[in-house]
Amino acid sequence: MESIQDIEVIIEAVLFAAGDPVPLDKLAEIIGHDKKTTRAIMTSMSYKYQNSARGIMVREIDNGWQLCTKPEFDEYIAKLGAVRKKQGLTQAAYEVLAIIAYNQPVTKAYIEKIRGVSSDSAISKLIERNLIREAGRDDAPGRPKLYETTEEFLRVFGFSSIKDLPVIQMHEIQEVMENLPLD
Amino acid sequence: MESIQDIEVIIEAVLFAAGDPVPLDKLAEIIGHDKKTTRAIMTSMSYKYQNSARGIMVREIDNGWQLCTKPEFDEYIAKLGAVRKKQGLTQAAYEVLAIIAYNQPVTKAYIEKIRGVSSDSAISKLIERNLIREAGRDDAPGRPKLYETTEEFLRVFGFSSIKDLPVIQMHEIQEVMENLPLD
Amino acid sequence: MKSALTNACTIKLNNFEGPFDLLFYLIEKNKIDIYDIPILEITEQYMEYLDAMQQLDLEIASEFLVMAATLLHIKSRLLLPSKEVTEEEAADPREELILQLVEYKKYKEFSQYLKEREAKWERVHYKLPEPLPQIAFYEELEVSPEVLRDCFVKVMKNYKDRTNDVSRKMDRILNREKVSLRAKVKELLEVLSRGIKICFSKIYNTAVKSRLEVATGFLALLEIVKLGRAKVEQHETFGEIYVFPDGTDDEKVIQ
Repeated sequence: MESIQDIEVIIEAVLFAAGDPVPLDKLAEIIGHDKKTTRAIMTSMSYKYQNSARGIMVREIDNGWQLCTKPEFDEYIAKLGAVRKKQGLTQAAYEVLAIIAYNQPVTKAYIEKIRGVSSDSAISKLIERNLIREAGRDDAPGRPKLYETTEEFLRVFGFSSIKDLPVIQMHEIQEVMENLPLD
Repeated sequence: MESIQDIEVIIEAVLFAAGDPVPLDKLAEIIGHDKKTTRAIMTSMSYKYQNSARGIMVREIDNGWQLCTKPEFDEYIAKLGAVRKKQGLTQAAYEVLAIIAYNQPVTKAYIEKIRGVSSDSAISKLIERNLIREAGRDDAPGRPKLYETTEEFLRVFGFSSIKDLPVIQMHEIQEVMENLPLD
Repeated sequence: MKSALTNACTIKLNNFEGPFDLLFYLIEKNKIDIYDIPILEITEQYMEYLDAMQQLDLEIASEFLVMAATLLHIKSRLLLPSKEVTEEEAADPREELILQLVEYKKYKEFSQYLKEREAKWERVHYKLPEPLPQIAFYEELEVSPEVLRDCFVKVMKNYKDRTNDVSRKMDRILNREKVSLRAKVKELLEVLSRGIKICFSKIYNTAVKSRLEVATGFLALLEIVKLGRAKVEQHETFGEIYVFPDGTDDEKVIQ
């Protein structure tokens, strides 16, 4: 004759292997007891798991029983799915970020005019990285979206506000124009 | 500061949710300890599961850890139905697998020299079953393919790593040489 | 004997993995010490097996025949010791075969062990992973603000370059028809008629004129010098070219 503990151990193995909830009938059949006894065992087992040093618990769902993790460990479990991604923005992303930082709020059309190339993927990447965000719409025809930098942007670059951006003397860009190599 | 027991409980939840083996690195990152400490905790935890009234245990596979049911409860789990029996391997496949396990990475020519017969079909079967895989090419003339065992091999045969294989007395051959009755 | 043997092996015949496997079967069946194989008996039994296989119309793999030849060779060497025995031949002719058999035995035993482990671990069950959200988290971005600034200056520079380039290209296209040597000679003579010394670059440079205009202007200058309507001076290579109309003095230079 199996002790209650023996039965509980069997049930742990069975519920683990099943993954999905196992109906009470099935459990009763497996351990060779009637449904009433099985239910009593399950209730007691559920209580024990809940109140002992276990990462998992027994849960009753729709007249069936299932093992699952205790909710308080969610944050640790979440780390399992966390994929560490190497930092670093592409050259395109830096350019788009620089244009937005110095001209915000700004439309995609403006960015693309300055860069001379399509900038959709760089913009989505920067949004995904939470370095820029949408900032309403321009009054121009078609009411294009405007983009601006975020608090995360300030944090990453160590600015307290947008006013902290390094100053660019207009002549720096002007000079560029004047120093054009005469080809 | 978390006690060892707190950590073990977290690990139970994490391994349960993961299902698949969780690499030591990942576990260490999740519990916030170094790898050496984590390995010690895992070893102790594995021992505790093995020797207490649990239906499940912790097993090591290739520097990762996984929960699984203890083999003695198989008959109960079988009653759940839907337990798929795998197609068995041929004797030839076992022999090829044994040779690869001890000599990996190894060429087909080496395997066939030991077995005295062609081993193509056994090799393809083992690759199909994901028990072995190609592992680059040998430097020998013709640059023949090399074969090695997989993580699935460790899982199926219950090894925690290749180092876990029982030692075959290689000096046995030496003894043979010495004991040959030279008439 | 033969028929009994034939019966005995009909069941196992197809199961032999190769000649070593068959030899092993014979060794175990006869309870022979693997290190001291009675070659005569074993060879005889081995040949009987092959014979039985043939009688049953089973295809005999070439490896079995190679082993048969090896056994017969060893047998002949044991039976007919050479009078002139070299050191190499003095060794037991069975040695190589025995080494191979011992090596094979090792793996055969291990494959048996693998089967047992598999049987045990087949009884172990796993759980499917819980659906976990894949969260990508990024490592800290470390960029100096100057990088952003430099990047912006570069982008703007490229932009100006590009737009400049575009407008100059446009000018060139528009000016193409207007540029002729005759027109430039006329233009230069008009300037020179004011009777003052001029710097060539003040009139013709690519910042204000197209390359074609500058080049044509230079050709026009050469033409005028050839006609004796002006003199030129250049103090260093690639230096400024000063153009003097005939009879002007140095003071009156266009700035």
